[in-house]
Amino acid sequence: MSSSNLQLEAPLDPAFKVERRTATGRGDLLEVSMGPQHPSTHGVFRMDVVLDGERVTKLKPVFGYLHRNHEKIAENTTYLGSMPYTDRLDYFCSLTNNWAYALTVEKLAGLQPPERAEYIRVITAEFTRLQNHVCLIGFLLQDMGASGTPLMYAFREREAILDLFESLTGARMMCNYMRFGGCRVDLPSGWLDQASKVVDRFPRFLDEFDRLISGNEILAARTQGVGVLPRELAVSASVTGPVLRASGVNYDIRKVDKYGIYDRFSFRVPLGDHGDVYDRYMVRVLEMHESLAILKSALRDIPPGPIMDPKAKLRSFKPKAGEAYGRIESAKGELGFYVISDGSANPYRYRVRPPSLINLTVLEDMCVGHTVADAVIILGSIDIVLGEVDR
Amino acid sequence: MMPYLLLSSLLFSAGLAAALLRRNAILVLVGIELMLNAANLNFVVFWKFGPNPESMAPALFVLFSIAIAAAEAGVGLALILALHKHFKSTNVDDMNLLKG
Amino acid sequence: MIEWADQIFVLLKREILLLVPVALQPLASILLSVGPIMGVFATLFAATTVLERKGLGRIQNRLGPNRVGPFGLLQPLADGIKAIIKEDVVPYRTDRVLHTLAPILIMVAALLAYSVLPLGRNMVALDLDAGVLFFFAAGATTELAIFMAGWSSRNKYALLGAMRAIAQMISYEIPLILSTVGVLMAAGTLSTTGIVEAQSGYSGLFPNWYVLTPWGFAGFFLFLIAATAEANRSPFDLPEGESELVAGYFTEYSGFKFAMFFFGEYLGLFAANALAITLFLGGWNAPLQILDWVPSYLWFFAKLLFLIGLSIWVRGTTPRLRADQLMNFAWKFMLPMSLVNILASGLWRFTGDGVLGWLVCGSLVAGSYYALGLNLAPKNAVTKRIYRFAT
Amino acid sequence: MSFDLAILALLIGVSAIAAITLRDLVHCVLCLAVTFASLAAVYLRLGAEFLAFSQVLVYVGAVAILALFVVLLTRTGEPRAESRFSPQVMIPLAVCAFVFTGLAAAAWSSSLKDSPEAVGASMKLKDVGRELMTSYVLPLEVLGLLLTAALIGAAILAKADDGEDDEVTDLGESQGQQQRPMVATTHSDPKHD
Amino acid sequence: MLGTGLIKGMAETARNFVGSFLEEDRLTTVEYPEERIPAKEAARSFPFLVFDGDDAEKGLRCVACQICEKECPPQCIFILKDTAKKPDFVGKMQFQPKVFDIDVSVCMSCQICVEVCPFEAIKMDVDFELSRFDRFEGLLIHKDELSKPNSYFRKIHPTDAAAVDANLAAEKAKAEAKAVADAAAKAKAASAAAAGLAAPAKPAAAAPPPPPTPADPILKSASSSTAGPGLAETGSGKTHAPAHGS
Repeated sequence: MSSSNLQLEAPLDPAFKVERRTATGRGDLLEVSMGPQHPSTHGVFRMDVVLDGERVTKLKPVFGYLHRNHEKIAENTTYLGSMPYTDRLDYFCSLTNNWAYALTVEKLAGLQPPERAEYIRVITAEFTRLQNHVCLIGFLLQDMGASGTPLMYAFREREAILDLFESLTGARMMCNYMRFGGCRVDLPSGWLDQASKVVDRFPRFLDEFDRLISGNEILAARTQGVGVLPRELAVSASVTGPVLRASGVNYDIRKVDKYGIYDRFSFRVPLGDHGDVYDRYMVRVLEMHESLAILKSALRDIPPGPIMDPKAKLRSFKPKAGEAYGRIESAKGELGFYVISDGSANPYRYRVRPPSLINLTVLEDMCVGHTVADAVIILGSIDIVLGEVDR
Repeated sequence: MMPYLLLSSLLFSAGLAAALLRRNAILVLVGIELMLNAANLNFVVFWKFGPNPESMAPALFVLFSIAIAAAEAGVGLALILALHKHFKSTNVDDMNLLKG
Repeated sequence: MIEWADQIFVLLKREILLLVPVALQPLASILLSVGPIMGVFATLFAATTVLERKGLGRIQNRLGPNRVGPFGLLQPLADGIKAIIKEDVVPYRTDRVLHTLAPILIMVAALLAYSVLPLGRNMVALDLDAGVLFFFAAGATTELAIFMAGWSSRNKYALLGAMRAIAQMISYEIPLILSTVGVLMAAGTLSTTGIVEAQSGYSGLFPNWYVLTPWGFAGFFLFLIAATAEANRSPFDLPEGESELVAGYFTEYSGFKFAMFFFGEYLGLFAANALAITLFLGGWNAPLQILDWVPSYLWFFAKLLFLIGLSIWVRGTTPRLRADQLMNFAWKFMLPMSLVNILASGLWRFTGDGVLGWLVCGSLVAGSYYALGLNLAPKNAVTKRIYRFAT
Repeated sequence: MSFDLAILALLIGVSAIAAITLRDLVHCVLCLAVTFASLAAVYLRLGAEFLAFSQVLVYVGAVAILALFVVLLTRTGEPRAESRFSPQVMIPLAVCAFVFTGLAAAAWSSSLKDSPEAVGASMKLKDVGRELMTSYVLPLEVLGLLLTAALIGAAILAKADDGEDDEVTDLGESQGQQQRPMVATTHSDPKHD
Repeated sequence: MLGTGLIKGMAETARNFVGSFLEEDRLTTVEYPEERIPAKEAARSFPFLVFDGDDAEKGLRCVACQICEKECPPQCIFILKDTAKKPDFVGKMQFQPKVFDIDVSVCMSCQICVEVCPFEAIKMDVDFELSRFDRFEGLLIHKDELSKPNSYFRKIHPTDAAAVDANLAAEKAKAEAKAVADAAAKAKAASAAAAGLAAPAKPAAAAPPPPPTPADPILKSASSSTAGPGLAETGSGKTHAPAHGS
């Protein structure tokens, strides 16, 4: 990734130094270990926080409780065998994980998915983004203590999308759908109509959510100016995804790499100017609107045809020796896979670039100086999934 | 009225004992509060058993006393906090410097 | 007949008392007052838990509990049995005496308040000259109970929760008491029955309730907000905010003690709502003169259910405030607002309840509401944010 | 002396003694709250309703809570062992005993000793209010002023050190300071010291 | 003004409260044990083994080739080959599994075994209610429990099953045709060769063993009852036409 990919409005300040807010060292400090069993750490994640009263003076993220050795397992199974494991990285977005991995291996093996498969990939990926953002917003508001209402509305919409996934791939979350050189099965009959119906109905939910919460004074008070991530820090910590864009950096891999067929769709990339929790929330809401636009045109334009590259084969798949890095814009940021092949049936080296983990590295910088309650929503606004952080 | 007066004497002496014996500033304050309460009790008792129970003056005295005690406790505890910040202790024996 | 239906419980008590030997009559009288109060409000508590869960469920587009009994109506019974038979886990280092005393004290304090609440015409357990003051004095002791619970648990979350709870309760006690001052001035008494009687009668179509005056209207909402904060209900539920502090001061409680906390909390809520009814909503009085024939206690409970429903509705809608915002709201909005309200109620006395009174007091209250809202605004109100889009 | 008064007196005596002798400061303050509440009950018994409720509201609801807060905020590790029965202690104790006997003797010799209880007398709230607003209006105003002053003073005192050791320290440097164990919650186990 | 957002939000929750009684699509909850969402056709839970006919032992399509065992990412399949062979649906002698275990506590329902199986022998079930009292032995599912008839497969995945049946039928037809041709060629060769010398070898090598006859009626009935008429046509037509050739 060259830095020219980043589209900044103004050049980064070379003299920028990460300035850590510090709290006063006065009074008794309280060390609280939040997690691994804590209602709002989104899984088995631990934050060792040092509190001065309610203010966070120090925060140490501790992860690894969900480490499942994904990368080493992948090096010891066939290429196809790690496809279902990628489902379990970010278990909200199994389809985009599939895509990122398939993209990498296709690069390695020189496969080209047919056009229909590319369309299916875009459609499923955008649906995945929708349901991920919907859930994230629900969780974020749940962390703010909204006693479940936004979360339940979010899950109501997610249900419709998961139904689509189930009728296409057979599973609601662990889809295991994409294959090197295409997709596993073709769309069942009537699927496109059903999908269009979901897309048409979705704005109703967005409006409802907007009325319910976007104008809420408490939400504004809780999120505006909280957990500001400066642009320079975001870039130098290689934060990606909505978190980066909320800080005002125009960097969306769908635009930068134009992988798949994203260059055929016209969509906009929302950017925030403040980089606080509210911006991260709003950028996601606006991204959902853009995703809907992509979905609409993709569902309209999808051509008939085969869904697998005829060169692709399932069994005894051995790409020629070489290396490849494939990346996509997943709902959480840049999801990359780096695979080295030595010509055998197993990858020689396999590595995931998980957006959740890398976005999590700036957690302390965002949290210090804020209260515990803020730390919880800042963590929520980063959008982490522990399956991906710990791998 | 004798039991009441004995009770208030007991309260007063207990408060005095706390103020004199305990070395913790908070407990000294607790003792002072006890003594104040003993005085309040006396006011009420003398109003009830005194020659003119129709007068509201004792009640008002007690009322004022309660209010002032609240103020006193607030300021006293704030003082203790400030001292604790400085001396890192609430033991009155440690506060042996005139200069802060 | 109407008279008889209205006074049936009073007459019943008198009849039963006559059967008891004279020496035991005071004791029997106490029992006959306390027993029904505890029974009725325990039942109301049970009903409210179902109502709340079903109401919240419907607000969230869920069904709510519907497994135990018809429509899930026996759910509280199941919950109660579960709470009783559950193991009472007491952490090793707790201060056992205080740990056990705290839930009892919280219940006692909540129940004490009921002794001065008039549940119907002539239906008050203890008609004190300073009834309102008694109510607040009883309420003040819950703070002690909460402190005992939080401190004796030896748990950092519990301690933080207790500290938050106490700070919150002390801060909101001031507007809570000040918002009643207008009513006390207008009624000229602190006796709860006296206040209700001052609101009986009708002027034209409308009843003489204090809520139907500008200062009473503002006072009613100030009281409700402060009472919500006192009862630690959403959006002021941060002492037990589960996303931050697990369960706040009752983190280390389980089984029956936990149920007692729960019970005590709801009793506090009912008591505060009942006082709001007494002070502002005309107590047992019927809203329309032609509905006067309905027994008074039915009106009281109808109003109580209405307020409970309101608090469930609010709970289903709002996120939670942060601790410092909560304090800001108390000191920068609630306190000045209630002071202005006292002034308005004083002016009302001189301007009378004609057009002039409405104009003067109404504009005073509305103006200060607007101004104080603006005062909170620079930090808290939604600043209309513009989002840029990159294409 | 009736039965209920005996119970109240016992409660007040025991809790007052406990409040000044217990080791754990939190227990002391909680016992103090019990004393205050029982005193309120005594006021109630004497027909001073208003005073009783004010007592509970102010002492139990505010002063005791405030004291508890301060206890928590000023905890610095294990409470130091106080030698309670050294010879040095005997002098203050004697002073207290002397004061008690003096007070008791004074009460005993009072001319009002056998005066009857004014049965009907009770503090009507209306009368209290009228007195407050007429003959005692000046003290009331002064009291208001005093309370305001106390409020401001307490706030300033509690924040007093702010300007001085409020140095903005980098987190890396201040680590040594921060590794101080959390003291507000570490509880000294009474059994072990 | 302060509070407008809150009031808007409360109006929204009130709308949802009322809407949950009036609008069907708001309530997504399904009261599970009594009310079930019909399984989607593509739905999958855990693998099972398909057998033709009504004899699980005889009709089992699995030939113990162990590809699925090798490809299974979490390695939850355990296969032990039987030494004896048995004829498969085209009549070729094949191995069969002596032991075929799937540990469903390990299985992650990825469907890779289904995809790699060249014999259409393993398919995904839709039954998800697998709770057992023993979580180790109980969740290790053995061959007899795993084997389910083709009719069941048709019931749960009709489209898939139709395609599979068509495939198999085509393959079988091809095999039959080949066998007939082979037999003819063999006969010709045999008649051309000396009559007495090769006589004992002939029946074993040339004559294909009879196909699993009991399968046919079941196949017919299942296909005509559960699947649509088109399916029945393809199923019965293609499966049976050459079946009795020998």
